[in-house]
Amino acid sequence: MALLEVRDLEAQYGWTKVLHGLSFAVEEGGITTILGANGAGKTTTLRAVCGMVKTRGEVRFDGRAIAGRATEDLVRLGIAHVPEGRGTFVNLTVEENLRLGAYARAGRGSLADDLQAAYRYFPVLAERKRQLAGTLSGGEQQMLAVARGLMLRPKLLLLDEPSLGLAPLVVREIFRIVRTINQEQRVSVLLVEQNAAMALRLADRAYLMETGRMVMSGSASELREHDTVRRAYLGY
Amino acid sequence: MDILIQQVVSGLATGGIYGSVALALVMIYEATDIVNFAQGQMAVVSTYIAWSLLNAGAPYWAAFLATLAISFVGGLLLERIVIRPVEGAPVLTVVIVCIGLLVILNSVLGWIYSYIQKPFPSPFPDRPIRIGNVYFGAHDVGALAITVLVLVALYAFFRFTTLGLAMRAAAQNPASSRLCGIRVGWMLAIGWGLASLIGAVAGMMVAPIVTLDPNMMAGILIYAFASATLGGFTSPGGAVLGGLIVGVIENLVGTYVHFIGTELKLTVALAVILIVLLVRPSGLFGRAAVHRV
Amino acid sequence: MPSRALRLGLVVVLAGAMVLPFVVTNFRLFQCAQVFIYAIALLGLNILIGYNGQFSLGHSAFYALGAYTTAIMIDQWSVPYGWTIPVAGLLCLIAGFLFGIPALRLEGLYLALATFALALAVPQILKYFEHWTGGSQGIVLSKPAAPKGVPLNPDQWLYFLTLFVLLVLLVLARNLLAGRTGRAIVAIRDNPIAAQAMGVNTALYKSLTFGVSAAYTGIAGALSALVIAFVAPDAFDVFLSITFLSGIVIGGLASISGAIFGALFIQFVPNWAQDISKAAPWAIYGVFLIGFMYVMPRGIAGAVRLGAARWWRRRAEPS
Amino acid sequence: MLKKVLLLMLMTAFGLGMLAPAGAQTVVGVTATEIKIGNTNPYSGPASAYGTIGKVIGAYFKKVNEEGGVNGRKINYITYDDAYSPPKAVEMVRKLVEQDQVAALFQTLGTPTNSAIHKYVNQQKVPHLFVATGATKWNDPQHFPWTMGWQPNYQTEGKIYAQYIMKNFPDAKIGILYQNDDYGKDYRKGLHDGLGEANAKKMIVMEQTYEVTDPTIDSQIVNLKNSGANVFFNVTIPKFAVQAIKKAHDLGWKPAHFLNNVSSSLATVLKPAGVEASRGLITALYMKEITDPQWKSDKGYQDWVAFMKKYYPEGALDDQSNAFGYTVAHAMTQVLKQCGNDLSRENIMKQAASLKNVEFPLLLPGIKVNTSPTDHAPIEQEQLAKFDGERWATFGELYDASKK
Amino acid sequence: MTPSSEPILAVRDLTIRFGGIVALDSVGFDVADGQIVALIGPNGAGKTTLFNCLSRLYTPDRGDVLFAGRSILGLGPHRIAELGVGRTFQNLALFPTLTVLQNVMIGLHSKTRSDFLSNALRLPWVGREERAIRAEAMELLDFLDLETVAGHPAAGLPFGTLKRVELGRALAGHPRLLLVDEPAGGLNHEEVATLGKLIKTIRDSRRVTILLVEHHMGLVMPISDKVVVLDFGRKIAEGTPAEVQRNPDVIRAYLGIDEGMTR
Repeated sequence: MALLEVRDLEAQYGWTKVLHGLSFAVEEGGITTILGANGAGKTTTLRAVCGMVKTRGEVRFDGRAIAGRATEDLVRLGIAHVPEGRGTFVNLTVEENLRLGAYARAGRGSLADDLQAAYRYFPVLAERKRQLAGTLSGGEQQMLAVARGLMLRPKLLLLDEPSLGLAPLVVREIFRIVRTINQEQRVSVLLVEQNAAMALRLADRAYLMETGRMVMSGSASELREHDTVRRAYLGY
Repeated sequence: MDILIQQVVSGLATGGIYGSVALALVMIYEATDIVNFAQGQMAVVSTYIAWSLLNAGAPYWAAFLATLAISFVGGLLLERIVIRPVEGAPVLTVVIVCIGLLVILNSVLGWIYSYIQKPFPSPFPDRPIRIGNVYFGAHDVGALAITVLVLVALYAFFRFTTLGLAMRAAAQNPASSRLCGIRVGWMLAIGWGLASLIGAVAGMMVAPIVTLDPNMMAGILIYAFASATLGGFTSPGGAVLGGLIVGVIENLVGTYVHFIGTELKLTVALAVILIVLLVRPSGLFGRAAVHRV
Repeated sequence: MPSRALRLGLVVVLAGAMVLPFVVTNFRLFQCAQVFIYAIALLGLNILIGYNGQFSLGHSAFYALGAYTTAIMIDQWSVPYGWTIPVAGLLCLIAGFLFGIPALRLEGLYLALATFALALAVPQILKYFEHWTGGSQGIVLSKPAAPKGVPLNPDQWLYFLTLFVLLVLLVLARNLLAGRTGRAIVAIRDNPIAAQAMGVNTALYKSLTFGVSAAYTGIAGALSALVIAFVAPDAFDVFLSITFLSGIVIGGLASISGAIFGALFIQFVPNWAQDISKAAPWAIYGVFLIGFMYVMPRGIAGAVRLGAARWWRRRAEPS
Repeated sequence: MLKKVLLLMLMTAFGLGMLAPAGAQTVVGVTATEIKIGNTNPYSGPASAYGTIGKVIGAYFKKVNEEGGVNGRKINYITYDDAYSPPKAVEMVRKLVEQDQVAALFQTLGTPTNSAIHKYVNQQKVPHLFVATGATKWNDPQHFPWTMGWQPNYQTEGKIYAQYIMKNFPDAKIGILYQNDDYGKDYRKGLHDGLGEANAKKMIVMEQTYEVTDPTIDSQIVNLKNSGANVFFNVTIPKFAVQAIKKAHDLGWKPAHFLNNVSSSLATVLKPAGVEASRGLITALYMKEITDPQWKSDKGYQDWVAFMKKYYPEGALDDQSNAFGYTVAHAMTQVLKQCGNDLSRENIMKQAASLKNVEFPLLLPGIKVNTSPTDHAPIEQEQLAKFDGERWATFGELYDASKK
Repeated sequence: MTPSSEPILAVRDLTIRFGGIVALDSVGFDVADGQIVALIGPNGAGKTTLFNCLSRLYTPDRGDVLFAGRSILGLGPHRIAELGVGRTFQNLALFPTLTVLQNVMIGLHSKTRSDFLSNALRLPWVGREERAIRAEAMELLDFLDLETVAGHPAAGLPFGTLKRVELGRALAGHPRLLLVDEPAGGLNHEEVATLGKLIKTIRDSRRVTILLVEHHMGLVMPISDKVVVLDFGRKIAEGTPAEVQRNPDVIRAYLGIDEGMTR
């Protein structure tokens, strides 16, 4: 069953239309990735799902229509969005950042347990928990951003370019953790990524996006074998 | 020596006033990221509310608490009604709206209550405390204590409560806060409510000293700005300390630097602040903004 | 934006401005001169805040410096008034530049508050140097008459004088902002570090911009001393700075026409406010302030620009 | 292209300038049924507390009009907001003179604002009557024949205290606290002049100033006390007067305390400062202090209260400004009455300058208004009074500045 | 391409501390004229800090930076562009309210000279200079395929496009040395290949030496003449791409054990 289902989604910034009737789905428990060239509208798609831009079309989450609802309400339904550029609170400590991640689910489950879990996935954060987030390196900030998303105990995790600006080793580390999380916590993941090789290896389902439309979809391995994708995204 | 101590003491008393208003300013800056020029005027409104309650025969502390409650709700509503339409507009637009609010409140108060100053009671004894040759106004001491109390309460609130944390987050990074499920608009409104509440405390502590009139806070607000700047706009404790420092410096300069005397005392106080800022551009206790390239 | 329509509009406005002095009363001319003066001051402030991103709540200080320069030169040394205007401008340029140097270290809020302190200190300082400034009594001047042979009464003459100065300064500002310097000024506002990396000497540019801005405001102050024929410390309190700030925000930040819209606002809206209610004119004024910001959060110039863009869009693609 | 157009327009402009109308009339602002009187007051801005004067005057003229007006004419009272700003005052006064064409200006308020229009109104030859400020310069008929003051000026009052001090405290050590503006400095100068150079040097041990924007004046009082002064000349506006009285008391400083007339209100100064602290204060009065219980049954006071209730119900009954405006409006009405049917500006000025021993209901008994072409200071008498814990008890003789 | 004997850029013993953390620890390397040199390393290794030292935004505690044989540490940051060092920024540092064209025109700031006075008076030569600036900026936009967005404000364009605008802006100053910080961010494989070609073209046709910070090995390896690897503020390797890829320290700290090439 699809956890997230998007049909005919349109969105615009000012006078420029960015999404032109987009449809896709994220399976429950799976990892879905959206590939696409620079400027294809991938980031906008995630923002549209979260109610951060004005949209038209249908978005269903967990069987409920959610299009047009406020971002903060969607978060309460269990959608955690780790935005491009990470969106850390640079003037708050690492632990405060994590506590904020759990803000919308206040009451459900123990905060301490979740902090423990986050620190287990990302041991480096435990070392830095009293430090201001602004003093972390890029990789650590990305980990913090993912960890903050996890604190929500989300059903769906939206990851926007987690590899951006990160060293290969760190990218692999983060992807490894995302997979672990997906398996251990049964969190579904929607991943937008330039690093197609990594993304396709991680995901079980993939979409290819061009100028605001989905032009191809299939299982990750299917796309990996596809000529166009190979040439443009994988380079062999 | 006595006069030095007496001047320091009276400087601390005046500085306590500056500090309490500065605290409200810093508070709203922390919680909403704007400097509210109407802050002082809101405090005056609160004080008039207290005055009306007292005049209607309410006992002091009942009126005090009622005023705090009314001020909190009032600040909250002001944000929701007046500020909300310009949420997301350029900072200066919000500043102008605050100035508009300032003149409206001032004018309406004058209209309702007239500009005649009104005596306002102090909850503390009238008789000064005398130690040696130095006199402490009982009200001054009490007011300072209450300011410190508010400060501690605030610190605890922002440091240890989830709501306090969420408010700080909302002010710093609204977009990310939304992604954490924080209702940013309401956080701002609560910030206004709290600042208004602190302003009410400041107003009720100031009014017995300077008497109540619609322009009561005009002069004080200037010093409060100076204090908050000196202490650092991001540090509530710094604001209070900044107030005390400004109060004392001003008195000592006025007393001991004769060619300046009292005529240029404000100018000197401002110059001191300017110098401090040049050495520490974010004030004594302020946090430097994080810059990343 | 079609520049032909714009130019035509400009010519019409200018023609109107030329004929105006002969069809309206002297009092109205006096008001117009005030508007021109405010427009000059706002233009200066807008260059600093709108274009360069440096906040100032202290421009009443430069306005005062300009006004007192003119007043003292005329009153104490009997200098012909015409000379005092460039001197006031120059003096404010230097003062602004010098103030701009320490201001470099301050950002946003702190700069605003440092300049606020300047505005607060100025009336006190003016009173302190009583020998020059006449203390709190101020200095009374004579209203300058038109030069011999020019058949204009003093109000008409001052109208043309202020209009002329405004036009010159408008053109200079437009030129400045349109070229290499203007781009650098805006670049500093948008991203100071990148501007530096492009070779912009941000320290120098910021200080110079501060100076230019102060010079504009100082010239406005000098003209106001002539038009009001009186200076006193009370005329230059921090409220004036706040009025200027309101003027540029209402008029429209980072726009040249915004200075004129803003000047019209700060000159006339308080008058309307008191026509509506004498009981609480400030309340009405406040409502105007807030109302304008609600309807036009980017100022009048911003709204005009948006409106024009919409109109052209609609005309361009009739659907 | 643009330049040519500009040049052409300039030339036409100058051409038109030749045709500009010239000439003026003499009887302005008067019709068969009304006379226009202009006023500016600070209804907004930092000095808006004084705005009530402009309002109570309006209320009084309304009363006059309801009672039939003056010599059959209604008073059309036009008042504008000057926000206590000199430029705004110039604008508004020009509007009154040029646009509204008022017959006379009356009770324009404030020293800086009136200074700004002083020259203009005299050039325009518009009566500029009973200006609401205590500065001395309004009484200068030789240079400014169209301007006339109203209340006793601050310098005179300072002199009164000086004389009293010299007589009663030959060994006085005087400490002065004054507001750092023309108001404070006038008082200070009056005291200095009254003492004479030698005495002033000997007696004055400390002078302290404050700014109207200062929140408190504690520091100044501490210094004054410490100077060893046994006479305290307190030149402060009500807000600071309360603080000064209280603080001196709190510090256990008990000098002979002279409080300027500006802050003589029982309700808003002495009572808030504390009756005990205020006992023994000395001030100079020319009006009945309306919150002083001794006037409760005074007819003038009762009439005023009745007037307030009927015509200006929102006005505060403990605000001396409302009594002030009421009284000065009386005087204006008196001038207009004296004018008869000749309401030319010249005659208005002439009549204003020929008030002879006129008494008004809220002036202290015995205080008479006198003017002449060489005397543009209507009220020059004052009487000292001491606060006895309940009321201002006048004592000594009436002091008359015009007789010195 | 024969690199001249004297390096155009020489970094000597560069050390900088922030608080207690040593961000750069005695780093030294040369960049020969006409080379493309890549600077790689984990996040937080000090690559951007090094860039900031080179463009004088930071002042090192120890060491020296020689550009064309001359120390630049005594110069203010704005003088660096005049000397002929251009740069781009990792997280974009464009002027958002200005158009793409204006952004690039500002890149010419260091090569032009009209000032406050001459601009305000619009002296005749200022007009000529202004036209020249515009023409050159347009030419650059053409070169970078950006002419369609010339009039668009920088804010709101896609990340990858903005990266190219930054490149154009940096090139406008006619740099002899170009510091490029993560140009491949937000690009897919095909786009990265194009970018690689572009960088080479820039080097060859504009005679610019290039120092590159990049994580994308697909970009770095094919085009670099030399690769310098930083880790925890120290240089751990330096050499040709092939040498560096084989270096065990580099693999451990940065590339990871397997599939070093993919990214």
